[in-house]
Amino acid sequence: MENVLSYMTFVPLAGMLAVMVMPRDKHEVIRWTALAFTLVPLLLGIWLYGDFDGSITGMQYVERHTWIETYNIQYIMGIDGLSVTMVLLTALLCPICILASWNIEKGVKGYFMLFLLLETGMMGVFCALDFFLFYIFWEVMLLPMYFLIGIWGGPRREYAAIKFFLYTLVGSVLMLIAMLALYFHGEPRTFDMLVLMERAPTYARSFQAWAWLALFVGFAIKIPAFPFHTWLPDAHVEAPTAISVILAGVLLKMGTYGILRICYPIFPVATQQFAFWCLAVLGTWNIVYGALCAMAQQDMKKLVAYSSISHMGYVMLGMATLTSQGINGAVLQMFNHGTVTAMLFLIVGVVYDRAHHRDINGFGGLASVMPVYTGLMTVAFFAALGLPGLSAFISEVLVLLGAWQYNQALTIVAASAVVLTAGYMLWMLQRVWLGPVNEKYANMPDLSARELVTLLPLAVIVLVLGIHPHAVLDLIDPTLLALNRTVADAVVVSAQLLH
Amino acid sequence: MESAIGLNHFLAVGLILFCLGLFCVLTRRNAIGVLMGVELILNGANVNYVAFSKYSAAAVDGQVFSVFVIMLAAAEAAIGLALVLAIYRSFRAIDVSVMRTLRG
Amino acid sequence: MEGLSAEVVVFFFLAGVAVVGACGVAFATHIVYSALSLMLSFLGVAGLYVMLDADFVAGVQLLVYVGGVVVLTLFAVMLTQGIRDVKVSNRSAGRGFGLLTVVAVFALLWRSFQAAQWHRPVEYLAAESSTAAVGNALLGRYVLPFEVASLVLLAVLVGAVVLTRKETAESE
Amino acid sequence: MLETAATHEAAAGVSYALRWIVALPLAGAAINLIAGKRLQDAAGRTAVAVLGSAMSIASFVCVVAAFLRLRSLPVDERLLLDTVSSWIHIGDLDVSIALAFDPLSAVMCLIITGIGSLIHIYSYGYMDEDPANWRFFGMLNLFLFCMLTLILGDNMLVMFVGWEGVGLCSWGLIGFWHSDHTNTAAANKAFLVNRIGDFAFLCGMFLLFWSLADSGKATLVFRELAHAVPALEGMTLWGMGVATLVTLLLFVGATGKSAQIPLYVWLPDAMAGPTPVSALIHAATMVTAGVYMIVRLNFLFSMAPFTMQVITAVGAATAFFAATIGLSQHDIKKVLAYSTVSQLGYMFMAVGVGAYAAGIFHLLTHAFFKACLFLGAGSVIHALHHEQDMRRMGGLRSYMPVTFGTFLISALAIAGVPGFAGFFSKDEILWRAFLANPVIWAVGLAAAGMTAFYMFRAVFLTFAGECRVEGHAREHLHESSWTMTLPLVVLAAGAAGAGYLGVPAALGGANHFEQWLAPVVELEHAALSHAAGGHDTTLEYVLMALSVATAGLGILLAYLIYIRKSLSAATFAAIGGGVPYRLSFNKYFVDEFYYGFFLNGVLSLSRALAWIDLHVVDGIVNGAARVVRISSDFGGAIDHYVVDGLVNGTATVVDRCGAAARKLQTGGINAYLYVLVLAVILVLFSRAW
Repeated sequence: MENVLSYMTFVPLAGMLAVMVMPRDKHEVIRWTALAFTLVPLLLGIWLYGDFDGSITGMQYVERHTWIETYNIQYIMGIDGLSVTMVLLTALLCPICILASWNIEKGVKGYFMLFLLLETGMMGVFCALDFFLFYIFWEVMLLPMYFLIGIWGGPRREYAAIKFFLYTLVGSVLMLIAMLALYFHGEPRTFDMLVLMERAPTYARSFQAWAWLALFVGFAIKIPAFPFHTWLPDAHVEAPTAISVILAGVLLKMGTYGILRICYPIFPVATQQFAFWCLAVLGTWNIVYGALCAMAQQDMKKLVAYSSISHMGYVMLGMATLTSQGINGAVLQMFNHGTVTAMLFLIVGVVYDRAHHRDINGFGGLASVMPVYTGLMTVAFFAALGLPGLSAFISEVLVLLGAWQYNQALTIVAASAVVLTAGYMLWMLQRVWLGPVNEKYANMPDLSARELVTLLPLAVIVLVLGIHPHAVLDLIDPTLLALNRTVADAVVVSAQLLH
Repeated sequence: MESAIGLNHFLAVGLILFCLGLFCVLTRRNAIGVLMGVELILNGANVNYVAFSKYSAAAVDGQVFSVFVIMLAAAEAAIGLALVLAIYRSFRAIDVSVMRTLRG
Repeated sequence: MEGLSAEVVVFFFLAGVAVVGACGVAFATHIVYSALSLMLSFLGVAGLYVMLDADFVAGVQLLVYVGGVVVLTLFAVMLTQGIRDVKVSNRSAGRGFGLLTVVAVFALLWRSFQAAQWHRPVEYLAAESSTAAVGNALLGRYVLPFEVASLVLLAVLVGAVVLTRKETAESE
Repeated sequence: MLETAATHEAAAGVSYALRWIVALPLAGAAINLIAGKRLQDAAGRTAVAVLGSAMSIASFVCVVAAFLRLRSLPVDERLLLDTVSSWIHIGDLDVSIALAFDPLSAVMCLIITGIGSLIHIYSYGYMDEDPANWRFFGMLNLFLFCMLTLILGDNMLVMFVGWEGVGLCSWGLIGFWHSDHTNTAAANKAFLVNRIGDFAFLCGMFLLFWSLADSGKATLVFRELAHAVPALEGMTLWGMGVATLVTLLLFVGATGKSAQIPLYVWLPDAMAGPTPVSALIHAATMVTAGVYMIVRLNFLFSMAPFTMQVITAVGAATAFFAATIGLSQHDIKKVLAYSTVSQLGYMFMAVGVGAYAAGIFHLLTHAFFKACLFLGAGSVIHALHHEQDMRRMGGLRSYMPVTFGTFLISALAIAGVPGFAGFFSKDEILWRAFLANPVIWAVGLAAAGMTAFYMFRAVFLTFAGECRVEGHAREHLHESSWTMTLPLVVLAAGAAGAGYLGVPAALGGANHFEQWLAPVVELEHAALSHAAGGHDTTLEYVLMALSVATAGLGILLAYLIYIRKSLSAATFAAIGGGVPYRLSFNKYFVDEFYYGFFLNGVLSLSRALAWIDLHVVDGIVNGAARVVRISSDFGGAIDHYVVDGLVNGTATVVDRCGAAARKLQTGGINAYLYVLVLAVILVLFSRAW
């Protein structure tokens, strides 16, 4: 199983080819095929979870092949504690999203083909260790996303898709520039991230600063950090449910993942230089701003989208602290947010499927109508507002704990969001699920078995990780500690080099 | 021993086959006839290949190529004839002078 | 003449068969005759291959051409117009101009190969079967083209099926 | 080194399977919340009620067993421990899911599971008409689980799990009848106000943790904290002592949970929940969590005299103001709610002056009599078909004798009539308050007087006089079923007798209660006892007499107004132009102020930001897009007329040529082939010759 990462990445691609040769009107066959091909990475992921050695700080399952010899571009795949969580998250969410897409009726074949391609792109981004390869996967993932929003989206889908595409493209261009700068900056030229990391101490301060900022903007768009976040609500509102889940569950993580994977080890000095303003302050602002904006929304999906912005702020704040609690909390939050927000979007999707609108004030009393649904919704909502005992609490508390050591004032501002988050979550819960039953929806059917299957595993994970967070923390802790140390030591090392 | 039959003899046969095939292609109005001409041309070329293979140091390369050519010829024949059938269906004719439109 | 060796006799016989067959293809008035002549020509060529120590190619020639292509052609002929329909069978046009062109090509090429200085092999290859060598070459140096060829054939297979299937789909 | 070794030895404790205490209610909750609906549909509501109650009672049995085990240990080693598993271990932070059982937790657990079990039984009768019994009993069980986790938690983070968990249950139970928005709004209010407290609590915890980490003793385990906190001495942050800051932040957390000024506003609204919930959560247990937390961390709070003064002041102020509001309310549950706030103020007053044991003692007695009062009120409300306004009650004594009797006993207890439980605990607090500061004592005394008045106002309005019940409810007036009266009787017995657990020395008692708690709070207790300068029993008697007199005065006043009618309530209401009455009746307009100022403020801010986000931030993006589009239009124009002009020119030429060449395109295949062959010939000839 040395090539497990390649299998996980390219099995969905094979699935895409398989779907491609199928007749377009055999919807059931296409759906089941797509599901089967996303289940393979999930099973591999489960195996990987058992096999992965969390105590090693280096890369595991490394595959290394020459790809384009002339430019010294290699095919390098490998994961460490940082990426393994993301790989697992992707592997987990994709089959769930396939199930959530079951009722797509328009262009079924194209939809599932694009979706499978998307999974390949996402997996690749998290596994690639060659910068060029990383970039390729990054772009591969962008394209299907554009079509998935632009074709299967809501009424303003084209606007949203183009906005998403252009925004991300700007980020990609900046990333490309930084990547090429890195490539031409050392001899022998290479895109190998591991080599680039080793060279980190040799990069001059100003070079680090510029490259860091270029990469940061590229990644910040993806997170999305204020003020680059406005594509997110539009994209979420227009995207079909499953795509929202992927968007919030996996794609947003690519931003923070990129910063931790590339900016931190390759530009440690710049990281220390900019961490406060670009990550900590901006992250805190994200938390509070996102929460306040969420409170004012009337559209359920928009509310959840802003809550994503708010929750991703914790990730930024956590990693800026460079404390072991903060950075562990940040990565754990990436995972937890992936599961919790996925649940939230699926939950919104359930009512949207039935009522065909998402106006918060247009419902009421669903709790009396759909008890099972309401039970799972409660788990998701309380997880999102950070109730202790559920997964998100652990990560938020770790982030805030780490942040306190870093900067008390910021922490207090950030922590105040626990009140705001509870506010908008409960307010939405009250307006949609509680209160007198809206006669229009008095006969809404409760969750179908398929919907239950999409929500239940996530709910179980949310509960289990709340009680046993080390199921994830054990994987990531050593890697992140090493990363912390790299950044912390970098200033000392570069100072020594200057003398 | 120097054989009475040399390379040029075989090349001559190949050339004749080629020219007859070419003639066929140029003059036939029947699509199947055109295809048969093409087969002849390919045969002529094949004779050359195999002959060169025998009379050169390049060992069996020529033979291998001829195998590939035969393979392609077969493929071409299959597709070509299938096309002819398809065309016949829409035009009720296989006269190449009748097929003058690119739309079916 | 130092006497017609068996080799010469055989060569000219085989060459004659091939050329006569080819002439039949080119000049026959009925397309079925053309097809049958084609088979004759192929048989002659196959014999020439044997003379050239290319047993394998000869075998392939027999199997594919004689057994496959010609039969296919005959089928096509029958399917398209029926074997008894002689009227529109094998019309040719512009024979004179065609002949002129062909003669020009013939002259040109004849001149070329006569004038050419062929590199003679240092040692004349022993007349032994080269099938093993071809096999090695196909699965050795030429393995990639060989595999690609199989893909092409697959595509042809599928393509032919698609082209033919459409008929039934439409007519029903 | 020796010292740390000794610390560890002292903290070792006895291993004991405490997990069952929390696991049983959790199991009950899990079953009822997941499968309860089917269970109820299949086997009737009795099944779910029995399941819930059984789990609660089983938990109580476990607590009693643990209590007995604890008692069998020598005084200094009274600690049971159960480490369930590790939880979070990152860097300095090492937190386990661990439970600890010491004398303080023992008292709390006995209250929670004991009263909790009674209330489970009571609920069976009270909720007889509700279709969602499964949800009710599931939530009650879940609440027990969370509350026990809060109490048993061996470290602050586990405690915080319970701390917020009870908030969740409180939310779910206040909004139990969720089809009415008044209830859900009250639930949300409770959760949000609690969250504000939790926010401060979290910050306090962080500050404590990192301050200790600076001194190399990072821990959140209570037992270890006791030995670690002296390191905080002399540390400052933002010009304040770290100990002071930590305790202040934690105290803000406590005000949220225990409904003290300024975060008390949620508790009266929380009465929207079913009455058993009000009795269990909003009177006997959850709201006392703040007091418990402070007593649990008494070693820390004792380091911060300023915080202690703040706590005392807030406690006294809350006790007083809540009592004044209680004077004028018509809703029987609102009266009890403000009474709860007021009594919680007493408890804070106690812990504020360092009388931790007295605070817990009052917590205990209060749990009995307030639970009994609430359940009594619930019994009345149930009998009157959810009528809560005391103006439409009256004369129920003859219809509901058991309810009346138990209610009266509890009212006597809360009023501080000698012999009943409240007398001992309240007197202890007042005595200690007097030692600390006579002003605080005076405020407490006034509150005690008011308490006596409004409680007897409630008793007289509800049970005495003529019956003012209207409609068909009057015809069905009857005593409640035994499942409801049995808990009432048990609790009333507690309200009458619980005080004898802690009879002060001045009255010849041994104060068993204080001694029991001594291992937990001994440091401060010893110090204060000495500060009191021996036993000035005369002063104690005088104060006792005064407080009894005040209570008697309150009762007498209520009697005169509501039974004898020799005084008119209107007269009192008119005092000062009616301003005090209206202030009291409208709860000092605090809700309106909070609503208008904070809630509206945040909502306006959020709307403004959302507007900015949509129109400014996104506007810039769309504006940029428009600029690009306009410039591309401009470029497009150039393209069209200049660049494209050239291209079109070329195209025209090509087009003409094409038209000419078109004649060559006959469509005949032979023609093409001729061209092909001739071209080849041409090329070859040119090469050959």
